[in-house]
Amino acid sequence: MFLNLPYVTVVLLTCLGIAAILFKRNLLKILLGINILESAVNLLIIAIGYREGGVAPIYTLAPSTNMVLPTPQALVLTSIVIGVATSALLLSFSIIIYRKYGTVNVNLIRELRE
Amino acid sequence: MIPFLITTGSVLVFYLILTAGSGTIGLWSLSELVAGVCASVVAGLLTKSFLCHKGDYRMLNPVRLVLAVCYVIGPFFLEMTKANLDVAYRVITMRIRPGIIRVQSDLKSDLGIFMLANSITLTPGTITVDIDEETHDLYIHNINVGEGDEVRPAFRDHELFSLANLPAWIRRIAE
Amino acid sequence: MIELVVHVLVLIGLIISAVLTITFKDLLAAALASGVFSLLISVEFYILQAPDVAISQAAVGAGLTTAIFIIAIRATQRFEGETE
Amino acid sequence: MTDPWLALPFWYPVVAVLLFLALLATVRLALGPTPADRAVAVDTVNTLVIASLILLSVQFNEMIFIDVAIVYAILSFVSTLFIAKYIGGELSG
Amino acid sequence: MISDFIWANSPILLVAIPLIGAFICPLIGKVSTDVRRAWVMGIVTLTTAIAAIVVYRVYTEGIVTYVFGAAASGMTVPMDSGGIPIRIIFTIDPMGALMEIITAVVGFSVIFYSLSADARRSGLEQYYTLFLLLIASVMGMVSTGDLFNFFVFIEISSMACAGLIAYRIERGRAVEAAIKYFIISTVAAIFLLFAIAILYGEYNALNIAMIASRMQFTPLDKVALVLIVVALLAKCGAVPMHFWTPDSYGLAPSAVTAMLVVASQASLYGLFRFVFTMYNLTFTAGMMGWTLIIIGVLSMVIGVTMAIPQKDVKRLMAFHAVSQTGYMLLGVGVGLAVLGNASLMDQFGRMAMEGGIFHIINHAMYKGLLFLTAGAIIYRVGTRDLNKLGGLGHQMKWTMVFFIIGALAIAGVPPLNGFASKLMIYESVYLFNPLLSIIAMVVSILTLASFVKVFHSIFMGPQRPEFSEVKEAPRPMLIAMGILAFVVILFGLIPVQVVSTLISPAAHALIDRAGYIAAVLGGV
Amino acid sequence: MAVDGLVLSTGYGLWSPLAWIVTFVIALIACYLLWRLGVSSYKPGTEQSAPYLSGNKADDPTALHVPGGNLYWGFIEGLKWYYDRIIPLHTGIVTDYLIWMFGVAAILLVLVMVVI
Amino acid sequence: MKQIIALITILVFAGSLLMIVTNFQFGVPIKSDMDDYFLKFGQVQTGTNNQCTSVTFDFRGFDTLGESTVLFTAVMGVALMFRRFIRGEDDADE
Amino acid sequence: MIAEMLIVLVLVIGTIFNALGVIGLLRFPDIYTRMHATTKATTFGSIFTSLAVVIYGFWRLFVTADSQFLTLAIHAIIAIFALAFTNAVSSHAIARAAHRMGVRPIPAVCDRLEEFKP
Amino acid sequence: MRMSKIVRTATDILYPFIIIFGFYIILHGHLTPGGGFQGGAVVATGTALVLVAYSWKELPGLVSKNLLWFQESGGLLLFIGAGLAAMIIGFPFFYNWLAGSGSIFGTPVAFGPNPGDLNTGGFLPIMNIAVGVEVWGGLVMVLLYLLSALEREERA
Repeated sequence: MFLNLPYVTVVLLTCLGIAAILFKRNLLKILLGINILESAVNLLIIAIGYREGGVAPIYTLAPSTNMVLPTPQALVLTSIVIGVATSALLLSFSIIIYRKYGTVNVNLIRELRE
Repeated sequence: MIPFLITTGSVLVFYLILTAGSGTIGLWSLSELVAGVCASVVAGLLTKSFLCHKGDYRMLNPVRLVLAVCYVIGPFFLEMTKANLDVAYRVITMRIRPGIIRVQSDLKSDLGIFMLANSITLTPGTITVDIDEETHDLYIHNINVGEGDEVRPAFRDHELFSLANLPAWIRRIAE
Repeated sequence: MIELVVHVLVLIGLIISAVLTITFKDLLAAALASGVFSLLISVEFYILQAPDVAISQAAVGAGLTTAIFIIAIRATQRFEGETE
Repeated sequence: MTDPWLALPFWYPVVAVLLFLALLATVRLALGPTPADRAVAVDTVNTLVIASLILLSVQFNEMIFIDVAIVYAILSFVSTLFIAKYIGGELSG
Repeated sequence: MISDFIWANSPILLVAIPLIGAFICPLIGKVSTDVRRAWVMGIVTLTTAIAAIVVYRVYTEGIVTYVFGAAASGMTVPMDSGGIPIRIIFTIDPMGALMEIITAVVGFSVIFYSLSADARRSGLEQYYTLFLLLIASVMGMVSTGDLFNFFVFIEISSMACAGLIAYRIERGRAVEAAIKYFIISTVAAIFLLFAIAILYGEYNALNIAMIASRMQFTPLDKVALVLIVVALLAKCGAVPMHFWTPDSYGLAPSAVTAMLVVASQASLYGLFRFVFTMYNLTFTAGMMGWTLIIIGVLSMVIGVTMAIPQKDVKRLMAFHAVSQTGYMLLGVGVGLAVLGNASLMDQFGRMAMEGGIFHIINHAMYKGLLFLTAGAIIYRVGTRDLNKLGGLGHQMKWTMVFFIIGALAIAGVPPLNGFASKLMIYESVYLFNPLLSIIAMVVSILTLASFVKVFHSIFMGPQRPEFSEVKEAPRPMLIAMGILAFVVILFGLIPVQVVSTLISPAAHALIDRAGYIAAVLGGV
Repeated sequence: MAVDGLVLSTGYGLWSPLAWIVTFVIALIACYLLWRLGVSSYKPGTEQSAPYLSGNKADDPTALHVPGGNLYWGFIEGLKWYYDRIIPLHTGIVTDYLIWMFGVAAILLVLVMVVI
Repeated sequence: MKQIIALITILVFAGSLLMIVTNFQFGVPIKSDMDDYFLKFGQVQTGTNNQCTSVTFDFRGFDTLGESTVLFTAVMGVALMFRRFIRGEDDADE
Repeated sequence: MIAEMLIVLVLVIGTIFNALGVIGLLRFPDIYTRMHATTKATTFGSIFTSLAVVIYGFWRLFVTADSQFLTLAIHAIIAIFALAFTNAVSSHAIARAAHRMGVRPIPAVCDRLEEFKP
Repeated sequence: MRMSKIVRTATDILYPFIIIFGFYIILHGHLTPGGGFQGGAVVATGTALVLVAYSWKELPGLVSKNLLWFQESGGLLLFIGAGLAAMIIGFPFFYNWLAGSGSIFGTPVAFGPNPGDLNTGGFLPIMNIAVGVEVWGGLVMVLLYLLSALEREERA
C-alpha cells in the first residue's frame, strides 16, 4: 500500500547524511550529518517492523493479532539515547576545540599529522 | 510549608485530571490515587519555590478561579475570535499600518501582568514585544495603528480591547 | 489512498528539512531545520505505530538536542565560514 | 475495527491539509531573512504538527497516543525559548 | 553456597561488578581520595578474580551460556518458543575467554599503574569511572552473543575511550585526537547499526547463533558483511582507516593507551566472531580472507615505515600497534582464506589462525608494557621528543630493563613471546604464499630497527645535565610493568603450553561454527 | 620426554626455548670465563678510562649523543619517493579520514557485489 | 579529487542500499517469529500492557542497562571536559 | 448526526484559520506582522481542530459510556491549554528577542520601544 | 541573564505541571506509551525550562550538582540492583521476579487504555523509575555543564 517509500527515504537520507559528513568542513555540521544518518537508520529499523494495517503493540483494546513488531521499537529507543549521548559528548568536545584552536573548521584542526 | 501544600495540591489535581476514568473509586483506582499522592509530594518538594514564588496566595480563592475559567471561555474567547477575523481580513487585503506603541497598565501583580500580556498577544492586532520590569509598561506591536495615534506617548490598557474590558476582568481575577 | 498522501507529505518534509539542515550556512538556522527534521521523523514514527519512539524522539530532538546545540553554537561560532 | 466512526472520512483529509500547510511553512524556514523569522516558522510547524498529531490519535483509535502531542507541545516551548534567548543575545553564563 | 552463587553467575558478575564500581565511584570520591583508590583497586581485583573463574569454567565445561532474565540461566531456548532464543544470551567460548584474560591482566596492571601516575591531577573521579566503564564494556563486548548488545557495548567503549583520550584537555591536541577518534567510531557504530538492521529485517533475530543458523547468503547479507567488516576494521585501526590510532594513542595518558590497545583488540575479536561464526563458509570466505590479508599486509608495511621517521615516542609506538594489528589480520585472514579446504586447513590454516590469535594476546601484553614504560619516562622526564631525550639509562635502570623486554618482544626476538607467535605466522603463511611471509619478516626487522632507535635515543648516551635530577619511576608503576613483563617472558618460555591450553581451543572455537550454534540452540 | 612439551613445532621448523636457554647460559659462562682472563690493572678515574681519539681532546660527552631524529636519516632519504607519497596522506583532517573509510567500504561493496 | 571520490562513494552506497528497497517489502516483515512470541506471551509473563516496554525492560533489559550506562558515560565525559582544575596542575609534558 | 456536523464544521473552521496563518506567514513583510498571523491564526485554528477531538470524545462517551473517551477528551483539553499557553509566551519571547537583536519593524509608523532602549 | 518577566511567570506556573506530567509518563510506562527514558527526558526538559528562563546561577537551591550526581548514580544502582536482587533469590540476572507474584507490582494486568492497573508489571515500574531518575539527572547535568562552559567563556 505505502509502496516502499520509507525505504527510499532511508536511502536518500543516508546519502544526505554521508554528503554532510564528507563535504562539510564544520564540526557542528558534521555532527548534524551524523544525526541525520542515525535518524535514517532508526527509520529503517522502525520501517522493518511495520505491519500493514497493524496497531501499536499496546493492549489498549481487545487483543489484536495484527500488531507491529515490538523489538524494533526497543532497539530504536536504545539507539536514540545513544544518539543524544553522542551529540552531547561531541558538542562538548567541539566547545573545547574552539576554546583551544579558535575555530571549528576541520581543515584548521590539524596539529596532529604525519 | 504553605507553598509546598499549595504546589502539591494543585499538582495532585492535575495528576488526577490526567488519569481520570481509570477505575472504580470515583473515577480513579486505588493504585492511581496512591501513586498520584506520592508523585505529587515529590513534585511539590522539588518545585515549591516556583509556583508560589512571591508568597501571594490570592489565587486560592475559589471565586477567582471560577472567574478565571469564565474569563477564558467568555470575553477572552470572544476577543480571540474577533482577532482572528481581523487577521484574516489583513492577510487577505494586506492593509496594515504597523507600529510599536507603549501601553500603561495599573496592574501590579506578576500574574496580572502576565495574563494581560498573553491576552494582548492573542487578541486583536497586538503582540507584546517587551515589558518594563519596574513600571509594568508594555511595549506592543500593533498591526494597525490608528491615524494620529503614532504621536501619542502612551495608551491605557483598556483602549486596546473593543468588545470587553479585559483589564478589568484581569484585575478582578488577579489583583 | 489518503493515508498514502499523509505519509508522502511527511516523507517529503523529511527530505526537505534534511536538505535545509545541510545547506544552511547559518548554523542557527541549521539547528532549527534539524529540529523540524526530528519533529517530522517523530511524526513518521507515530504514523508507523511506534508511539514510544515518537515520544522519545520528540523529547530528545525537540527539547534537548536543540538546546544543547544552541548552547554549543553560542560557545563556538555561528556561521559556518566560507574559507577552507 | 468495525467501529463506524472510524470510517468517517474527515480526520485524514484535515491531517493532510495541516501537514501540507506545515510544508508551506518550511518555505519561510528556508527563505526567512533573520533567524527570528525562522524561529516563527518553526513555531508554526510545531503548532500545525501538534494539531495533526491530536487528530491522528483519533484516527488510529488509540486514545493514549495524544500524550505524544502534549509532550511535544511542552517541549517545543523549551527549544523555542532557547532560540529566543540566543538570538536576543541573553544566553550567557 | 556463596561459591555456587559466584560460579553460576560468573559471566554476568564479570560485567556487573565493574559497572557497579563505576556507578558508585563518583559518589565515593566525595568521601576521600584514599577510599576511592581502595574502592577502584578492590573492584579491579574482584573483576580479575571473576575473570579467572569464568576462564576456568570455559576451559573445563566448554562454551558457557548465560541467559538474562530467563527462569534458569541455562535455558537458552524457552519451551514454548519453537526453538528460537528470545533473550539476550552471553555466550563465552574459549576465544572470548582468551580476550577476557587479556582484559583482566592489562586492566589490573594499568589501574595499578595509574593510581600512582595520575595522583596529582583533577577530574580523577570521572577518570576512574570511565576506566571502570571501559573495562566493563570490553568484557561485555567479548562475552556477548547478541548483535545489538555488542553494538551497545561498543558505543560505551568508544565513549569511555574518547573521554579518556581527552583527559588532559589543557592540551588542545588531546581533544583533537579524541574528537577524531570519536567521530570515526561513531560513524563505524552507525555502520554496525545499519548491518544489524539489515540482518534483523531478514532473519528476525539478533542472536549471533540464531542468525548463523538461518544465514542464507542473500545479497543483503553481503552488504551487511561489508558494513560490519569496515566498521570493525576502522575500530581496530587497520590501515586505510588507521589515522586515528597514532593521534589517540599518542595523546592519551599512557595507562589509557594500554587499555585502548585492548579495546581495539576487542573490536578485532568482534570482527573475527562475525566473520567466522556468522558468515563462516560462504562464497565470500575466500574473498574476505584475501581482503583481510591485503589489509593486514598494508597495515604491517605502512605502520612500520611510518613509525621509523617519528620523533614522538608514543606516536612511534602507536604506529607499531598498527603494524602489529596487521600480523593478526594476516594470520587469521590466511585461516579464513583456506577455510573451505580441509587439507590446506590442516596443513597450515589452523596454524596461521593460532599464530594470529596468539599474537593478539602477546601484542596486548608487550604493547601495554611498552606504553607503560613510555609513560614512566614521560612522567619522570616531562618530554616525549626523541631528539631531546637521552642518557636515561643511568637513572631509570628498571624502566630500561622493562623497555628492553618489551622492545625485543615486539621485534620478535627469542625467547620472548613475540617470537613464538611470529614464528607460527611466518611458517604457516610461507606455505600459503611465500611473498607474504617474506614481507612479514622484513617488517619484523624494521620493527627491531626502529626500536633500536628508540632505545638509543632514550637510554643510551652520556648522562644529560638537564636530566640529572631524574629518579627511577615510582614503585607501583614498576610493579605494574613487572606484571606485564612477567607475562611476556612466561609466554615466551612456555609457548607450547600456552598454545595448547589457551590458543588452540580459541582457534578451534572460531572455526567450529556448529558447536557455537549448538551451544545456544541446543544440538542442531 | 619432558622436553617435548616445550618444543613449538610448526611442521617445518621448530622453536625450543629450553635449547635456547641452554645456549644462552653457555654463552654467559663463556663470557664470564673470558672476563676472568682479563688483567685487573684498570683504574677508573685516570686517563685509562678516557677515550683515545688519536691524541686529540675528547668532545663534550653530551654533544656526542646522536638525537633520535637523526638516526635513520639515510634510510628515510633513500626511501624518499615512498615517504613523499605516504606522509601527505596523514593530513590530519578528519573528513579525509572519513573519506578513506567510506572509500574502503565502497570498494568492498563493489567487490562483493560485482566480482562474486 | 577528494570531492569526486566522495561523490562516487555516495553513489555506490546509494546503489547498495537500494537493495534494501528491492528486497524488503514495506508492511510485510519477512519473518516475525521472535516478535510473535513477544506479542503472544509478553503480557502474561511480564504483566504489562505495553509490549514495547516489556521488550525494552524485560526481554532485552540488559540492553537498557547498557543504554543507561551510555548516558552515564556521556555525562562523565562532559563532566571531565568542563571540570575545574586544581592549582598547580600544569602539564609537565611537552 | 448533529455531532458529525458539528465536528466537520469545527474542523473546517480550524483548517481555514490555520491556512490563513500560514499564508500570512508567507505574505507579510516583516517579522512582527508575520507573528501576528502565526500566533493568532494558527493557535486559534489548532484549538478548533482539537476542539473537534474534544467534541468527538464527549459525544462518544455519551454514546458508549466507555471511559477511554473521557481520557481522550481530557487529554485533548490539556493539549489545547498547553498549546495556547506556550504559543503566546513563545511568540512574546521571539518578538522580544528579535527586537533586542536589532530587527526593526520595517514599514512601521512609530517605534516607542526604540526610544525606551536606544 | 534572565528572560523577561512574562516568560518567568509562565515558567513558574508551568514547571510543576511539566514535572508531574513527566512523572505520569514514567509511572504509566508499562501501560501507555512512555517509560523511563521518555518521562525522564520530559522532566529534564522541564528543568531546562527553568534553566533558560532564569539564569542558572540564581536558581533557589533547586539544581544542586550533588543532588544530580546522587540521582544519576542512584538511579543506575537501583536499576542494576533490581537485576541483582533476582540473582540473590536464586534466579538469573534480570529475571522478572516480581511479575505475577501477587505482591507489590505483581498482579496480572487487564486490557484497557488507561486502566489504572499501576500495580502490575513486575519490576518494570521500578526500572522505569530508576531510568527516569537517572535520565533526569544526566540530561540536566549535561545542560548545566555546558552552561557553565559558557560562563567560563565569558570570563576568559
